[in-house]
Amino acid sequence: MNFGPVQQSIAASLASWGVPHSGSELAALLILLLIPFGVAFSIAGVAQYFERKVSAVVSRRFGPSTAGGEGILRLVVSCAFFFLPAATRARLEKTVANLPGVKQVLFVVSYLGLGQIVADGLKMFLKEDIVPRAADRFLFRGATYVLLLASFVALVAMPISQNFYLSDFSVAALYVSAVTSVGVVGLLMAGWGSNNKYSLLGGVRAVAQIVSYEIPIALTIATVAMWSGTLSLHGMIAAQYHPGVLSFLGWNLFQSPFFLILSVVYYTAGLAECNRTPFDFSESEQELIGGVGTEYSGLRWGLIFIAEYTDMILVGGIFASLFLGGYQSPIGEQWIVALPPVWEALVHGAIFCAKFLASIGVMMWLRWTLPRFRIDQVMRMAWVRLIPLSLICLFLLAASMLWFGHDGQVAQVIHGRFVSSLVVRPEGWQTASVWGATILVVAVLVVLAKKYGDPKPMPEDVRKALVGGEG
Amino acid sequence: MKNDELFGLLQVLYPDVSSTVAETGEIQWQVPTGIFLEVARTLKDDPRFAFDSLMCLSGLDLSKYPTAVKGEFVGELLACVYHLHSFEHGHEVCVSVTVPKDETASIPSVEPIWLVAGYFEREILDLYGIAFPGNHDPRRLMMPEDWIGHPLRKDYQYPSNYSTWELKREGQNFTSGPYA
Amino acid sequence: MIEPNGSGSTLPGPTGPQVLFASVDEFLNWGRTNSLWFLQFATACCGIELMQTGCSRFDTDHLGMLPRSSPRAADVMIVAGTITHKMASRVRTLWEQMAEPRWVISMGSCANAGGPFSKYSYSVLNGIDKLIPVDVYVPGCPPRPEALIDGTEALKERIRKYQMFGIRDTEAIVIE
Amino acid sequence: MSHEIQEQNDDLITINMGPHHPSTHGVLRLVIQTDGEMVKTCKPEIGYLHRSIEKIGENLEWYQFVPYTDRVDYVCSMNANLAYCLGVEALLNTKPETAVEIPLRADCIRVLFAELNRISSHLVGVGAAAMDMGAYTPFLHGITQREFINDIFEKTCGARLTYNYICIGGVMRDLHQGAEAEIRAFLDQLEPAMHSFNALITTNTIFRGRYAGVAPISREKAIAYGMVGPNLRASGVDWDLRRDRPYGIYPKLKFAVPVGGAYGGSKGVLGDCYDRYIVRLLEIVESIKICRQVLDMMPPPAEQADDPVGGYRVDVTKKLRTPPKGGIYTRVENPRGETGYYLVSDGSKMPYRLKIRTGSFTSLSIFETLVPGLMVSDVVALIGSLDIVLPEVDR
Repeated sequence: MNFGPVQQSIAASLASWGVPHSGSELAALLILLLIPFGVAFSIAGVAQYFERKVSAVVSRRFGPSTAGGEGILRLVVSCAFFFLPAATRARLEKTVANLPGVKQVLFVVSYLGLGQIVADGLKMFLKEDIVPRAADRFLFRGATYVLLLASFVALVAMPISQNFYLSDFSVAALYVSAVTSVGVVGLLMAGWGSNNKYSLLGGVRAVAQIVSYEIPIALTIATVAMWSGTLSLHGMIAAQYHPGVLSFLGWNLFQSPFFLILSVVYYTAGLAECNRTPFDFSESEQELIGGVGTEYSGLRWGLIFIAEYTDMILVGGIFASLFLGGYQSPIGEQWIVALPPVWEALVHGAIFCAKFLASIGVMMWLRWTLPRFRIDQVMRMAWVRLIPLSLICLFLLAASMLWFGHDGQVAQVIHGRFVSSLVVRPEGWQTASVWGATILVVAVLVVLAKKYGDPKPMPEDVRKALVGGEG
Repeated sequence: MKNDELFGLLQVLYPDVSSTVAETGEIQWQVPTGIFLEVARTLKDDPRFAFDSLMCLSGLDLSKYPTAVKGEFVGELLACVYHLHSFEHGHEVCVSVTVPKDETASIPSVEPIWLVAGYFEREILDLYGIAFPGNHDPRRLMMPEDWIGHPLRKDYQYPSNYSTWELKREGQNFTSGPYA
Repeated sequence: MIEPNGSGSTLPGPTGPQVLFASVDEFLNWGRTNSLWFLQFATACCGIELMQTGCSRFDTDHLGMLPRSSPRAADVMIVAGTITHKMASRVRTLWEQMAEPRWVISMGSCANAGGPFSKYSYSVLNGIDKLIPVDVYVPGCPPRPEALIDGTEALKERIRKYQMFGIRDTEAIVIE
Repeated sequence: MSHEIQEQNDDLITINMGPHHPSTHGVLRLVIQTDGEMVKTCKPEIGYLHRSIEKIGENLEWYQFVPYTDRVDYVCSMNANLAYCLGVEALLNTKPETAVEIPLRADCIRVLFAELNRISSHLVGVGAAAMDMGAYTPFLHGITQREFINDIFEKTCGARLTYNYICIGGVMRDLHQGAEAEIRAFLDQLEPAMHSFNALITTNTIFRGRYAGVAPISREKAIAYGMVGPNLRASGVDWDLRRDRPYGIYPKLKFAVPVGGAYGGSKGVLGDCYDRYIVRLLEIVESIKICRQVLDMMPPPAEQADDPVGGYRVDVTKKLRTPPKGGIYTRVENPRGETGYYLVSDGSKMPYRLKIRTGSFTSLSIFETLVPGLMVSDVVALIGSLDIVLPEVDR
């Protein structure tokens, strides 16, 4: 079993500690599995807290800021000194809390409200798990497992770093989009299973939305695969390698203007994929009370949300690998590649996490400012705007690749990874002309839209009264 | 157009319409229920009146209302007071229809004429017990479906319990006002 | 009538406080008090005050209290506003749909005992304690946001003594 | 389960946007029959907050009823107080010996606080409309501005929501120290705040897409269904009681009346949800102008008078014991439209009949004909744009 050099090095170190050979490889794999799932699970929990902080900052108020570390401190003290009577344990806890170092840490943790993560999870864990009598028991319970399955199984294909990864399929990108569509079944099961009209409406809306937004995602992945020649995420990232200090110039985002448009298309479709505002129908509070999660209580409801946040991690990760050079650092790549495997894994992993956390942050920022679409506008947006746009970009990119000319299927080894890609050799003036043509066309479109776009614009005095100088 | 000129015009069309003036100077046109529907139709459609907006329709239980003579009441009567307003001419008028206070109390519904009347009439049906044949949805509006009695009548006795819970709190005497 | 063991759950529970689970209960209750999600059952004027308590100035979010609109995901039900006879059955069904350990805060004198409408009104229910067990009464018409947050503090005091398998204290707390 | 819909069509889902629903602004219940997303029939059920305020009115004396008017419309209770007090004063003024004369300063304070309360009421209405569309932040910014107004009212009247400040014959007590400066400071910072609010949500294409062209109400239908206030003006009817039936010191004030005009861009239709939303925002701008004019023309408090602003006047309570007999209908421009009081007095110290006609009640009557054909999310948009407050509907 070879799951990448890091797994081999862990297995080797385990073997040196006397673990039999076959066992050490399996153990290494388990350790390897724990890390991404542990990270994903905790990131989902932190994301819930982070979301409330972003909402608070946007609306000028304090987010959660009372829950702190005293709960955990109380548990540690009372479990460590369970033999002492309660009164002395309380006094002991107070003295520990007032120790010089601990006092400041506790204050900062409580001021930031970091205990909220633990408190929410704990409370949800202890709530009564209601399965309504009229609900379809199997569907109701199964929905959460299907949802979690869909998002966590797709984590396997995440290209975390060059040496440390769970798997490097040759069709990783296709695998991810295929597996996330299993989540749709989970939403429908939750919608239909809880025998509640609101969740049924929410479930059916979410299914219609996700199914129709998977097409732009698949088209974008196909375009990037065409450009970099492989469907494997590691291959795509390797194809974006660019020597020198300004290594971000190698990223797909800057390779061609059509990639710029496609990145916007992919990010919007990704928002719709994980039901985030302005497309959040599975949990639209105002219209359908709780959407799909109306009848769920306690941790089952929490699991649905963890599945949603893991979807956000997925969309962020794939977006980073397709357009932002995956785990490659923007400033110089050679010194990281030269590091020993474990250190390289850590640095690249950190860069990858930074990228998808940034994309999650933007998703949360959008959630608290934008209103929600109506379901028919969402459908029109998918079928009338995003899919044609991604098709046009695919076609134009293919045309520009043919025009650039390529020297056939070249087998390359980029930092130790076999990449067979269609290496495109555009001359300087060719890329400049493609960029220039696109910018020209877009400028013309903007001018036309401004002149003829809105036949009945809002009267000027009303606009001035409403928006004043800031308009 | 002054109120009495308007009343003159209406008098010409419908002779048995009368007008009373209260101490507060409010001029009320009394219209018998028989011809009320056509009067309402002309008030709305006739260009000289053009009352296109029904401002307010209120029920009134006249059984305890004192007449000019001291100490004696008008008698068991219910009334509906229509306040009409015309956007075109800008004048307002108050029309009232009186009905005996028993099960047969009913006034023809003016919902086809002023569409807002539907909800006003349902409220008066619920709180006063005047039926409005012609209303598109003659159900109780305010009270629960299985409520007994019409609460806004002067002689309404408060119920002591409703469905499962007992209404009076211990040590509280439930009065329904000085008139009950 | 099942013999109430106080914790509201039908588990056959012992009668005295549980020493064995004491320290675990303390930790679990810390979790519950810091993440008290309330079901916004807003009907009348107190509903607007409950909404203003949740907004930027008297921020309930910094106490960890999130407004929830589905009874399944709520811990405490804040009944804010007048409950009429027509509305009473909804209060009962929503309370029954909430997941166990649940609590009730009766906000405003209309919910406490009918408020200004208790004497001459024929349609107002005098107090929701005729329908559901109430834990905290917050007086005021409408009570100030600080009074409501004081009510939640009193409820937290009770939650800290909550034992999963022990006696549950159902005696009402009145905020002066 | 209460009365069901008569014809139980099997392929339609009957949804209860029931008494407890996050976006029905209180306890309105809509029994909707939908075919998937399209709504086929809608029957509003009200009465879940019917607190029998009119019966209580018949059992209280004239001046005792003022606190109940706060609870009729608690989002703008200052205007509700003003409507009732003007009604009773009009009743007293019908006969010379019971006429009531209100000091000019009290009249100015009344109009000032009524306009401030109109601003805070529209802030809630506009914010809740944006929140129903999923935009959570504008609502909080609106409520932050409303909190400033709550502070001003609290310093003068002592309460945040139900003020019981305007009484028959004037106002309870004079403004608190430094009130004028505080109100001017608030008005100065409100304009940029509203500009940023509108930049955030009003001109947002998603929000316009959700609101423009949805559920338009034509001019005739608005008048036939008795729509009043911003809902009527959004349909193009230029009718504002403050200008056309002036009361208080409104004749001395100069202000424009915003009227709907299909502001929703290409999809905009006259009288649609977006017009109602924009008319409310423009009314906030007008109210700011009115407040400034009133602050300029407010006379200084008369030192020697025992009660400068007409509170606790013994002569008024004496006159209220024997008011003239008969009925009177007075109308006042409330943020939610025209609030009419039909007061019938039988000469005793208690009103014989007290009918309250409110703006929300009639704007609900248009639901049954307007909603069929909309989508479920549009019904939520319609409720938000009509700015319905349930105790006004149920009284």
